[in-house]
Amino acid sequence: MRRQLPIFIVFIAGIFMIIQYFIPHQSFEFIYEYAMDWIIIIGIFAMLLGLWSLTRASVSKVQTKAPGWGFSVMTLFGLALMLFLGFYQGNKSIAEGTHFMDLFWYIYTPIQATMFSLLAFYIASAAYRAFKARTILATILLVTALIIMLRLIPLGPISGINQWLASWILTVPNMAAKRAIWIGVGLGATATCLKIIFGIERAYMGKD
Amino acid sequence: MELVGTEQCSVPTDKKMKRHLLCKICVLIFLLIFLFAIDSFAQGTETQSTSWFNKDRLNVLLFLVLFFAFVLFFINQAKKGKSLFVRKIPGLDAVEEAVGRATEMGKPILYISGIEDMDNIQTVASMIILGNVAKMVATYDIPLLVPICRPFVVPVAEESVRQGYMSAGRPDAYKKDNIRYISDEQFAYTAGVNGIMLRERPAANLMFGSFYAESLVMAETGFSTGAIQVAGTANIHQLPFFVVACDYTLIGEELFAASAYLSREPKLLGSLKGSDLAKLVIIIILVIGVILETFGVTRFTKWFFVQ
Amino acid sequence: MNFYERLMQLDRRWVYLGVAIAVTIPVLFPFKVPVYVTPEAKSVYDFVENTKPGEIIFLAIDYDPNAMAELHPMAKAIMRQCFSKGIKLLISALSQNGPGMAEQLISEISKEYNKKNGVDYVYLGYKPYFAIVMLAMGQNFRIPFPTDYYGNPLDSLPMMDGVRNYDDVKCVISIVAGNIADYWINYANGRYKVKVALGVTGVMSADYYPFLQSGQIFGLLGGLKGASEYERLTKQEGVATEGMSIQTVAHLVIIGFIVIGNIGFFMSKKNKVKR
Amino acid sequence: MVTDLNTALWNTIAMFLTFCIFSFLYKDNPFYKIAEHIVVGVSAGYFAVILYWNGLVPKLWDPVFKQGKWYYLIPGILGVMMWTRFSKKYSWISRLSIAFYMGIATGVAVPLYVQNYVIRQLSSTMLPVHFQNTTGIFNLLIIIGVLCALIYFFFSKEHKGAMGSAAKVGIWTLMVGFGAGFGVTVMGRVSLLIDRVIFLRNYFDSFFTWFIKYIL
Repeated sequence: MRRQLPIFIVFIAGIFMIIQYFIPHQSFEFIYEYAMDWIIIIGIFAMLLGLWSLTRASVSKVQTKAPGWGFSVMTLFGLALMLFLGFYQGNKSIAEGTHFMDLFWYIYTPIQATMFSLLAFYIASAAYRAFKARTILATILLVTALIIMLRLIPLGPISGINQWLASWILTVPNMAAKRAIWIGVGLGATATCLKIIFGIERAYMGKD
Repeated sequence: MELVGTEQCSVPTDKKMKRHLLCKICVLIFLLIFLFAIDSFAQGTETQSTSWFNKDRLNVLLFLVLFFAFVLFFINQAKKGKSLFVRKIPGLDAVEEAVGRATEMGKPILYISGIEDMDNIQTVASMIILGNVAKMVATYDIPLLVPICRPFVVPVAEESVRQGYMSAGRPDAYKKDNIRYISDEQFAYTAGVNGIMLRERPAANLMFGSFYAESLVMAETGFSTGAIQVAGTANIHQLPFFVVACDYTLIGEELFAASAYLSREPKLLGSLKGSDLAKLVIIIILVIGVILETFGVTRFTKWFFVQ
Repeated sequence: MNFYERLMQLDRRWVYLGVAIAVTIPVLFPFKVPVYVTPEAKSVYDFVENTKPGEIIFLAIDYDPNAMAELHPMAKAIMRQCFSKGIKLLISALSQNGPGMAEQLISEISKEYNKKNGVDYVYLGYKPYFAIVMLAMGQNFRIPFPTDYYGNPLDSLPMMDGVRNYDDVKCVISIVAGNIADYWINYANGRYKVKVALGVTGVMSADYYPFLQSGQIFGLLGGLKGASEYERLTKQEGVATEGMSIQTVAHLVIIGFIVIGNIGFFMSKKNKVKR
Repeated sequence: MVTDLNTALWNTIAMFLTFCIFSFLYKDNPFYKIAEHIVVGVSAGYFAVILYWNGLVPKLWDPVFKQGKWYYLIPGILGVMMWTRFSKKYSWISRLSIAFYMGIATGVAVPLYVQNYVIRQLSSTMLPVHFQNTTGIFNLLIIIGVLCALIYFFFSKEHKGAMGSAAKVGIWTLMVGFGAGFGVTVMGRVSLLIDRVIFLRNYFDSFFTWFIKYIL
């Protein structure tokens, strides 16, 4: 039962949700919305597993005095502080202007935004390293990227031509590439789903 | 159950039968409650339709039935022992190479499964690949680090890795602590992963799943540590960055083909064959559609239009 | 290692330094670069220019604060153009974290032109499930939005007098990050035949050219570049124009590094052949 | 920007953390580690709190206790069953919740993938081909590109002969797509950096104004 029941549930739930797509009847619409809520609710409860995993890893680092354990204390402190601030005033804790939101705006946001902005540097270093005309494929990659990037630079009379070329690349070969990838992804993803629903692929569920 | 493993049957058969019956009854009761709930509570929905079939979606249904048939047919063929050819996919051969190199160097392997939850099929595919990688890694005593972005992925990753180790006959080598939740937030997660790359110095970074802007941050940091990097995603907007910054990249569908390729299990290879046949059908339909469209017949194209 | 080989294998930190300088200097010492105006931006501008005073344009502010850097300048430029021409605006914000930001933007720009809520513009605000909202607005704006953002019933607002659905607005201009754009095309344009123009982030812009070609949208502004083109057209030089000068320098630097890398690559290959 | 001491202090912290992250570009260092570990803790806490108030309360608590939708207890119970993973003995129970989740998720995905990724792309590629103007010729190029790239994705045939050449054209098309994708993205990424640099400029701007006004 421990092994069969989950496989059975996946099958029933999966087939049911596929069928639901073709039936516009209001009760099926209702099932769809209800089922989406299931996923959300189960996902929320899983948060505790995540927090536990994070806490356990950090605490064990501190306990064993592993190198850099002091930093793990900061993680634990940040986590505990956020949880405390987020709950101690009930549902008013997350309103604008609370300490909870202060931490969000002045600690979390700047770090997040700066991490994101590192991409400007990385995109340059990746381009420098990889865009060398070593092979045909690399050359194609290099030339198209250059044409598209030059779009932004005022080139005087050439601007118009480059602009046209760039938009041709975007609308013709780029479009073709995307569509082909999408079709392939659609088939691959559908096949993967089918394998899950029919229980052909089941290792993710464990089996003892 | 067809997968290789160390399955034990300790429960006597008649007891098992009873359990089966019990479970079926449970499901039945559950479904009854479910249907009852639908009947009495379906009033609050946005649409108030009472029709039982959406004709606009007939095309999807037909395609789906065809695709089901293809996949199941080839899986059956494979079960019968027909050998199936699969072309080389360099990105997937590189996974084995990467594991080999990490073993030689005695360094860990880092497996990143993207930043989306289990309801994204790429994450599902990634978990399946993770199981296969775990199986490869298990025989050598090197750690497999799996930092995770979504809490719900944690239990699934744990089961996949454990299953992989068990299939390789090394359940003792499985370490739960190596599968760590980091943060739901994209860039907090990225910061954490960067930390792992720099401090634990994995010899191989495997990135399979649904990635967004963090792809390049991770790939560049990984490059700077000198790790061999194999990536795969179906998110088109991130593919250019993986192609540029990683040693090997699985493009789109190749990600979904990975589990069949790595495990070489006939049944999974059968599904690959099925999806190839579907592609052939698509190509034929496309050519027909283009010809008809060229001669001004638009009904065929219109029939494929889905709302 | 000879000079060319070294050129090919610069430490990545030199590249970082290059980018840092390229971005910092124009921020500290601003200058202007000329902007090439694309036809897809011009057609949005022309459409608004040809709209008569008193007519209504539907402006959808469908992005979150994290896309502000790219999309705010666009929204500002379009609002300024409309207000200065006396065109009325019907504004919605269908992105979950966007409505507060949109409200700030609207009150800022409307103050500049001394425009009144309910008379010169109406801010509808946010409702979840944007696809359903768009479809419902095809019937009547009052179905998803019985009241405006501030809680006034739509019927009590003079501007909304006789304005029922998309038929009563000249076009929909959606400034958007994310897949909401697809729904404007498929639902608002596809089903209700209202004209749609999009302002999207730079990354998204490539995906929407086909819709331009097929005529499903009549204009497209892409990222900061699109915003700066629009600022240029409306002769109000703002953040985007400043940003574009930085963009230009940064792009030049990146292209420069690519060229350096290739020179190194070819020259060292040549040298090897000689030897 | 600096209006009161409180905001000034917070902005200083934000500025400090911004530099901490930038310092990573040079190399890994204690400052980066500080920022990294703080943000991991803070963001995990933030998400837990937000999931509780904006997820659990409106999705589970309110329907069950305020709107009387008792049937929302079922996913609630399944959610609690996830917690059996803390125990070795009962952890198999959590598999039932995982099964429901996976079943629903994959079931919902199947028709959507077929619709959006396969059929919709297929129908929009069925374009008329003619030689009267550029559009017709471009249509032909798009169709050839799609066909060749699809052939590249064939797994069960060796890429040899005609198929090999088609697959080659296919991978070229893909590469053009990737190059274009790369080029288009640069602008967005630079915008992000500009945003941070402007933040720092404004910070130091107001800092020096304040410094001159009160200290000198």
